[in-house]
Amino acid sequence: MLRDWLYIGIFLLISLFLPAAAIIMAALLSPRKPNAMKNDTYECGVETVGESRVQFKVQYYVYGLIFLVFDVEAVFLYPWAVAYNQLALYAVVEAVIFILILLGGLAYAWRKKALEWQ
Amino acid sequence: MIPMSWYLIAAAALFCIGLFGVLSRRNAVGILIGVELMLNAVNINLLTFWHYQIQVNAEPPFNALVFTAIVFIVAAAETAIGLALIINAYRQRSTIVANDLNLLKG
Amino acid sequence: MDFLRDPIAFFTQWLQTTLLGWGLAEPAAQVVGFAIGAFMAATGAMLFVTVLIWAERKLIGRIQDRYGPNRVGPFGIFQSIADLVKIFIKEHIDPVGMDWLPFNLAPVLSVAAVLTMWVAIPFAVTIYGVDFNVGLLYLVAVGGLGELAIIMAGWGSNNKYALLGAFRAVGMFISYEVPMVITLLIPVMLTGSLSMNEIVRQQEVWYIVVSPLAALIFFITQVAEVGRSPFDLTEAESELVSGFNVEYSGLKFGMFYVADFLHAFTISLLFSALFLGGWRGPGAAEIPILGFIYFAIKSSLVYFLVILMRGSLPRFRVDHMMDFNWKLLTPISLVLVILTALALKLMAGLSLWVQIPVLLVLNGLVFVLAQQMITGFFRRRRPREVGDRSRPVARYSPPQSDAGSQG
Amino acid sequence: MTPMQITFILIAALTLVSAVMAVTARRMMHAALWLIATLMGVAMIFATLQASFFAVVQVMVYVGAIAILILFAIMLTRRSTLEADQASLGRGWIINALAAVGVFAALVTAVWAWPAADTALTELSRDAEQLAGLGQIIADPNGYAVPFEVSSVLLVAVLVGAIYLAVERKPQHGGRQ
Repeated sequence: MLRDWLYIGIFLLISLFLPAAAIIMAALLSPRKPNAMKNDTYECGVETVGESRVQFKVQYYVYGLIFLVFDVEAVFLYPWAVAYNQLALYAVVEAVIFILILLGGLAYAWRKKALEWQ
Repeated sequence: MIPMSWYLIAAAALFCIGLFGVLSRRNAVGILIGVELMLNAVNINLLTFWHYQIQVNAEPPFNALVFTAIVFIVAAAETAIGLALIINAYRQRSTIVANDLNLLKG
Repeated sequence: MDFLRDPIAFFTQWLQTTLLGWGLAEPAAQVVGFAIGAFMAATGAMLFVTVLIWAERKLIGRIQDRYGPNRVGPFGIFQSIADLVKIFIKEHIDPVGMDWLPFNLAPVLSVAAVLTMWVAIPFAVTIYGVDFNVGLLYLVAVGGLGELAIIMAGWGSNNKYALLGAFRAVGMFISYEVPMVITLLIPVMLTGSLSMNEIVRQQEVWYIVVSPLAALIFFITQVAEVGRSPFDLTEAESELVSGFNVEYSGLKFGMFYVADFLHAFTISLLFSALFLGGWRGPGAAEIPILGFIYFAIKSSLVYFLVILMRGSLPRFRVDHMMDFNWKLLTPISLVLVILTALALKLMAGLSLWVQIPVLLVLNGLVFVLAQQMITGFFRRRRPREVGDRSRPVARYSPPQSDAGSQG
Repeated sequence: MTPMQITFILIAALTLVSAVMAVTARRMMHAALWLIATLMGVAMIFATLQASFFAVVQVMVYVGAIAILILFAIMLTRRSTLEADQASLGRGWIINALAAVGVFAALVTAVWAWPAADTALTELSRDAEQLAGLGQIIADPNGYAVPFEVSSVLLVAVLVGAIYLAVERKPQHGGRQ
């Protein structure tokens, strides 16, 4: 158990190290002649207009919200799915009710046109 | 191996950092971040005691796992509603500095 | 002979004995051995990308009636290596007002998020990184870290287009994660475990046969997770110039490229492990290297399909893409999980030859339902033409009167 | 000091330092990114406790969903965040810090006063986590079936409430006010 996590930690460190090392090496090898024109932010060839960190529409938040709710629900269905073969029918029916409540939430979001990209 | 007290102290420290954030942040999103930290500290404690329970009693205590799961669900709910409130308040008052949101103050 | 049957195990054995011979303690020798293996696997994976890029360019070239790369080496096979050298010595430009840490961490993280997935994929009966009891969820969770890299890139660049592209990309990725997480319940239900090795081991019948619709939904969501065409809105050149990575140059840009191609191949690995029986095949359990070859062939076929899709399908419009996910894939996958769970439980004692046809019929029913939903959707949404038919330029759909206005 | 303990100290240090940064960073975006680092650290702490399922769920739900949602919300409320940049902490922050330290001291004394807190946590067997058992108990009416059904209702209620709050309602009959 702990060994699995140790291995994953090692793998994570290596997979962080490799691209970082490659980038650092490339940065050492590559030329470096910055000038103001080159470093300016790209905006289709024209001068940058206004604040670049712009305001966003609320639709992103709504998708994120629905995603969060479904993700949390689905994650806690996984132990149920693992135990599936040992469960009786009523336990399966309970999970089905669980999913149906979720579908109700989706239907509400659909009716309120929250799923619409505006 | 690692003594249990280390986990408990780390969790306490995380909790207090979160508490500090909740008390002194001016930005409402910052306050929510503090709450998240506090909830995480609680989860560390729950899982530490779960581990301890397995070690002491042979049978696995599912209560701790279920409680952790419920903390996750509550955290998700709290974030979603909290941020929705913040967005709504921002739209109406165009500020999310907590002290300025004093409509209900007499 | 032993070496031919299972080169990895042979190599591990040899490494162990060598390390123990140097006077390392047993656990330390194992850890060092694993680290060396991991290092080689990760390097190999990153270099493998050059082959992937070449293969994809060649295939896309053929699809579009071109030759593809054909100058450097036979069949242009060294083209990617030439590109690699070129990108390696290009200048790194730091845009004005960038946020140093997120900007530089993003390319590293995006590669790492894909590479770390490889540790939990079983390549053959003895060739795997870690046999992990929550392997499947681990893969989903780590795959999600790529979104973080994208946000960091978009934020760090201090560029409107990068930020817009990043948020559009993340909005899409998180949306398509929902049906993916839901459909993955079906293989877990059939196996009764979250371990990838266990899932492969238990697939006496490939899960694509048991639940073809789940396989289809998983495939679509995975293609979306990679951001391949038809889901390549994140880098829509005409709208967002190139998405979250506009401001990157040199190898930092190259790393996003590597992550993209490696991810595309990793989803093929995942798909063939979860639905095509992984390394299973005649004789694979005894001779691991044979299993590895089966797995490679299956994954290459899936990867070929991904490229074929990229070459033949046009790009989704952003609202259609979201509608497709939230109004079709998500409800369909929920219904599919409900039906599969109930049907399997009701047929608990019966033999496989009864269960599979029934499941297939259920899958077919859900598929027909999905098709009805699509046709219904397009019937409601038919745009009304303005002006006469000889100039079908101006089309618009009236905002309110959706129903009944089929001009 | 065993290697295990050193690893734990490193992980805890990473977690706590990024937590401090998360509550003090001036820019909200930075605070959120530090929050993500903290959450990853907490996932690693779960891993050292051998709660694999929750370590993975932490990455999936907290980092993959909750943190992303916070980032979205920060982008949506950009202008106000810019104003709040000047002073991220309120006036009485020293008092608050003292209060937090006081609570911490109280908690630490409580931990130290408890003799069992010194128990060393050993490595568990591979199947100690028993996901299947967890799955059975959350579907068992005598176990936790009701809390889980209620939690599903709670989440749907959250969905409804948050959509009601967040979605912009079109002004009716010629606008508001």
